[in-house]
Amino acid sequence: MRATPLTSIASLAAVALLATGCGQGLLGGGDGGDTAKTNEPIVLGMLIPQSGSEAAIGPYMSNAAQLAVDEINAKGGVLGRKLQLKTADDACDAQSAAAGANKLVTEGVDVSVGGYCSGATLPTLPIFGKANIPMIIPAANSQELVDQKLKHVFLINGTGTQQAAAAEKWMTKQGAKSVALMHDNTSYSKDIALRTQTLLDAPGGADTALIEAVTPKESDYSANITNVLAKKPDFVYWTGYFQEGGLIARQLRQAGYKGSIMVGDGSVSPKLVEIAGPEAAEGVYATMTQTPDTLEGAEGWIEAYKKKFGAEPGPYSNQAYDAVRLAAEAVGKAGGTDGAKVIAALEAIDGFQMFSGPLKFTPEHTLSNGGFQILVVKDGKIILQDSLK
Amino acid sequence: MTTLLSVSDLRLSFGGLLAIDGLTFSVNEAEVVSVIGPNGAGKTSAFNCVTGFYRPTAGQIMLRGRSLRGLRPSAVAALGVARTFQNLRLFGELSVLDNVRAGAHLWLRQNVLDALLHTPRYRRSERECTEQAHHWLDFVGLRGDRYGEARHLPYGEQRRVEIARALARRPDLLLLDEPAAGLNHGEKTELLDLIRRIQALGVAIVLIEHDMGLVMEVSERVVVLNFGKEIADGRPEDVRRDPAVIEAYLGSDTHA
Amino acid sequence: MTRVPDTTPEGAPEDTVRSTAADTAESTGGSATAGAARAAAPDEATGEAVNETTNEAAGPARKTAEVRRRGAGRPPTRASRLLQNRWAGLAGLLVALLAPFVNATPYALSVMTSAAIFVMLAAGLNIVVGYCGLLDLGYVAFFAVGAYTSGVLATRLDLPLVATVPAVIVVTVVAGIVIGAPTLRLRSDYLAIVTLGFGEIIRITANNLDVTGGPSGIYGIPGLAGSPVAFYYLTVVVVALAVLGAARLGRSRIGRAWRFVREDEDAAEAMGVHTYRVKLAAYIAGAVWGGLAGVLFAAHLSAISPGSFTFLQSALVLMAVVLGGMGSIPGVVIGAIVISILPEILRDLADYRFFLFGVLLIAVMLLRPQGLWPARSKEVP
Amino acid sequence: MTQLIWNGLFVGSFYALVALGYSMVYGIIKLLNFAHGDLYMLGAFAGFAILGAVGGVSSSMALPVLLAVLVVTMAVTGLAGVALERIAYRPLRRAPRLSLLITAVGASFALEYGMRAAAGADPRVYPLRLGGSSLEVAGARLTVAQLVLVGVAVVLMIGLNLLVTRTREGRAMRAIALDPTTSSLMGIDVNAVISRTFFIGSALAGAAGVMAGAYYGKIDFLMGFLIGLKAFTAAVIGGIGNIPGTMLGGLVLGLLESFGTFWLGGEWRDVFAFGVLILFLTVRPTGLLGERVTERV
Repeated sequence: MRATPLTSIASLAAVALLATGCGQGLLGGGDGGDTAKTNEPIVLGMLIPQSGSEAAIGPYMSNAAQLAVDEINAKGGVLGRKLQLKTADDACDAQSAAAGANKLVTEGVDVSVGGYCSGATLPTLPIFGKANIPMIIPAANSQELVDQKLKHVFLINGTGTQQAAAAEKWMTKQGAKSVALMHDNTSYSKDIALRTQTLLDAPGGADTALIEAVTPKESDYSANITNVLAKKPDFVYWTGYFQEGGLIARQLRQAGYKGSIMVGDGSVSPKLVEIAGPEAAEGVYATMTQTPDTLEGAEGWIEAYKKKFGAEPGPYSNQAYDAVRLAAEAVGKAGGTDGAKVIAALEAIDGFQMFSGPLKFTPEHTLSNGGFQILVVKDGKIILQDSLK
Repeated sequence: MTTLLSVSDLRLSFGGLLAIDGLTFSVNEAEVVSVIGPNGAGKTSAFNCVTGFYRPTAGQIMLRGRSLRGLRPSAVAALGVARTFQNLRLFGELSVLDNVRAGAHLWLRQNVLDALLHTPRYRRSERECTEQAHHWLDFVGLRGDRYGEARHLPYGEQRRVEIARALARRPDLLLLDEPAAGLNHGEKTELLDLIRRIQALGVAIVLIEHDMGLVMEVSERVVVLNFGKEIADGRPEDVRRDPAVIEAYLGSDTHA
Repeated sequence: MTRVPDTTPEGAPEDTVRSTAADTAESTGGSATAGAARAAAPDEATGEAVNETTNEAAGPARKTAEVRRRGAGRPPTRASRLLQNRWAGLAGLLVALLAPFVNATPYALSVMTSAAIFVMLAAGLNIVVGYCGLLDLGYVAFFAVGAYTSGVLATRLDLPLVATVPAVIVVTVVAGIVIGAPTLRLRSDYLAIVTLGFGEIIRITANNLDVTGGPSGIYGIPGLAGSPVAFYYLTVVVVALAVLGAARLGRSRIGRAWRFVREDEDAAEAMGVHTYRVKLAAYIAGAVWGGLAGVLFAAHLSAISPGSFTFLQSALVLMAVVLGGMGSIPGVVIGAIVISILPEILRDLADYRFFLFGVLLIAVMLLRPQGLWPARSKEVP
Repeated sequence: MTQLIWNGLFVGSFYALVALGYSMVYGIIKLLNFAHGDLYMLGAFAGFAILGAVGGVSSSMALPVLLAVLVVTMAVTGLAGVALERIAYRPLRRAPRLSLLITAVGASFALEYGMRAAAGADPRVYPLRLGGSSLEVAGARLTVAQLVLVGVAVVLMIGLNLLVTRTREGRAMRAIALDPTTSSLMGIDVNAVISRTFFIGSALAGAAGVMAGAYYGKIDFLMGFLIGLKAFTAAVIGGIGNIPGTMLGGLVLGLLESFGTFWLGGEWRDVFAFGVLILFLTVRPTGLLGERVTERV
């Protein structure tokens, strides 16, 4: 009887150890180095939320990345080698992310093309860094990611500053006087809101009436909306995601709000229109990098995506797609998967065509041009309103 | 004979209901005093007042000249009062020994660092604690398994453990709440002997008991309560003859 | 405090007194083997001094007392003594120390380090829930307080992480008092919700304040050891000491007092246990354990954010304690390992990962309702 | 001001509906049913599936159709609750109380991620929505849909209260809550009563799920988690196990959130709500309507 628990520890430990492979102990051969992998596929690793509160986002990104991988492989791959995508769940949680990143490192990933939640992406930076793996981060874009000036970290999402600038420009152009900023208290969303506030509070133009934080994943935002409406704004800018964005747009209209509504790039999804309902969504503006819808020559992309996955692409689908393409480009230019060479190739890239426009990294490794435009919901479709050129 | 415990004009009310209405009695060192009365007379409430579980509405409770009113039960215990409960309150899922070790809580000399580092002092005090526990279990004559869980002992044995636990506290005053309830004849005889042996240790005992035979046998004095009021206080043979007591209580009791 | 009697009360039957004295004499002298066994394994079950082998030499009076003492109890077998917690503990430690020789990939090390930290959390919560019976649904608050305290101090003041440990201990003790003092008088259900509330308050506050880095948290926290392997070993040693410490507390005066409170607060009070202080002590001990685990966590991940300190985390730690067996140190360690490693083992199932995790939890509990390795109150004489 | 109160009451009535199941289950078997919020989620998805099966409905028929869906969904989630109790809770009734917590969390994971596997991680949108016109009452803007939903919630709660206080069934439930052993000695079929309690509690959660789906429109597999937490909180505020207290607790929590948002802003709302709750419980440790438990010494 007493032996049962003992055996259970032993077997559990054994399972835990064996589950991750053998011959990789301290006395074993180590990770084998980078020798002669010329015929093996180039492995791209992608950390995305597949469980937890942000689980809805993961598939948008992994699907689009897979689409890019398949397209490139169909054209013969890179340097004669195929691409292979490995995803890992970060659950938008630091600890899961660290485990996931280490798993990808262990599995021999050559370039990381994931990263969605800033809080979960931060702890993965040193993990990939130590393994000399370049990171092309498609979605997470908080300033902290580049503050450490790590050589291997590249952001290809527009930054909060760029998005805020676009938002401010459009609101001023629309003659807004009093703006309510709503965010969901995550780093991404709060960052855009605060940066927009800074721009608005500069002399002239519109002013910030209030900043209102909501709790994500709830259904009823009437209390927040009451706060917003009490300040009688003529422009409401929501910087969070579409789940809440749709509800907020709907509940704003239900509460009798007549002014303009604008949403950030995390809210640009057909689901936004669905959740808000066609009437409430009509006329909602969005700040967004160029999307397949608005980019010439990319009409086929959405079709291809839909055909493959039976669903519309969502937030960060295009960035994830671009991250894979960019990784392939850089590996091709570098002539191999050596980390330092790929990083150098990424830094040297100039004019690579992405959804957000031609790419050139700033010294900080962010986009030199966010390429933000203004979209609008018209007849239930999200279309280009103003390219802000 | 010096007075150990003196309770004067104790009153306790729950809402509007007077549970104790002016109770006065005292207990001398090493004396056995019984508190008797019909069910609901306020006996256990009085115990709870003395031991700090209830806050009396009025009155004084002094132990060796020190007021016990307003003290929490553990503070009362620290002053040398131990008790048992009417419905056994053993730590059922702990071993019998651990139950009795609880009595050692107040005098055990060890601190957290001793425990973390297993200092000689820790070992010594643990050893002493265990020896004391065995000693008191021997003293109350426990026959059952003392290493197993307390709840697995037969009822009578659990009663003994509870008394051993209280004794391990090394009290000056021991309050026993119906210790004979549910015991068979033989066990009652042993209890009688046990009470006498406890008294011989110099411990004063206050006993709540329905078994008049036991009460008359061991008590030096008897206090009678009825409806929260004290109706008699005196030597057993005097109380037995008190007309008020006979009417209120003994008159209806076949033991009398 | 008038007097705390300290001598064997007079008038006790003579033979009992004598036998007690004999016990003392023999067990202090002890047989060589018994003494050695005690010295070799300091974390033995109860600090039990009465050793059965020493009784052989006793006179007839002692013999009868011994028979009476043992009573209906089954004499312990050699096997059951061999499998006492200390051996299991050593075996577990050995497995933990040898594991990197089997697999030292970054992934395995990361998972095992996380598991070890989780073990420490569970050992801390076990003090509160397992020993003292206080249902705490916000335990992760202390974890967060520890992680943030060390993280903020280390990054803002450029301190090495070790130097923040005293501050972490002070802050978590204060947090334990602040959270515990007003709430420990509450009944268990209310205590549960209040602790849950405090857990949420701490997380939201960390999310809203600037000093804690807001929603993205703190990054660039220095590590405690150079390589992941070194850090893993450091973690294992610290966690092993923490587990041993929790076990020793559990077997001491205060540990027994915790269990008395858990079993019956009134009876404990009547025995002179100041239940409120004892509960607060459990709370503070749990807080310190959680806080120190937080330091390891911060060092392990180098970046912390409010997302790591959600209610779900509290629930998971609680699950580790209950799954293993409340109040049982080996149980809690196993429970923590299962809860932290199982999702990693199931990682490749992707979409079905947490579904299966849930189903397995139910299945395990149905098979072993008392926990994987329940606490036992039966003492080994 | 009236708007704040109305907002709080409306949200609070959802909390109350979900909290009732929590409270009943807790009252009767002392189980923190972590999976309860997921029954709310299950209800929302069941309603979604039924509406999808029914096909297009004209908006004039929306209300009667939704009511019919509500009733069917209540039956479905009620049965799911019964099944949950049978599989995950009943076998453990004699185990330590917290063992049930494990199976409850396990069931919660299984329901959430089972639904994720079945319906995907993407949020779904109800095909039929309660929109409707809004009207001004005493300075507060409210919609007809809101009034209807609050009406339904009130009817359900009154019905439940009548059931518990006036019927044999209710007496049996209260008896088991007080003392299951004695109740079974008195001839009460404890298992059957517990099953029915789960049925009723789960059905109410399912009803709340459908109502949330029809009103807010968006449903997803994790939607039950937060509301489960809040329902638990509401149940405790009200005095857990106490039905009118629980209803009151839900409304109070809704009001606390509404006013907390107004006074301190959305980011401090939960801090405010929990802070008030903690202060309140330290002053009145038995909840709003909970009985003062006299010490039994």
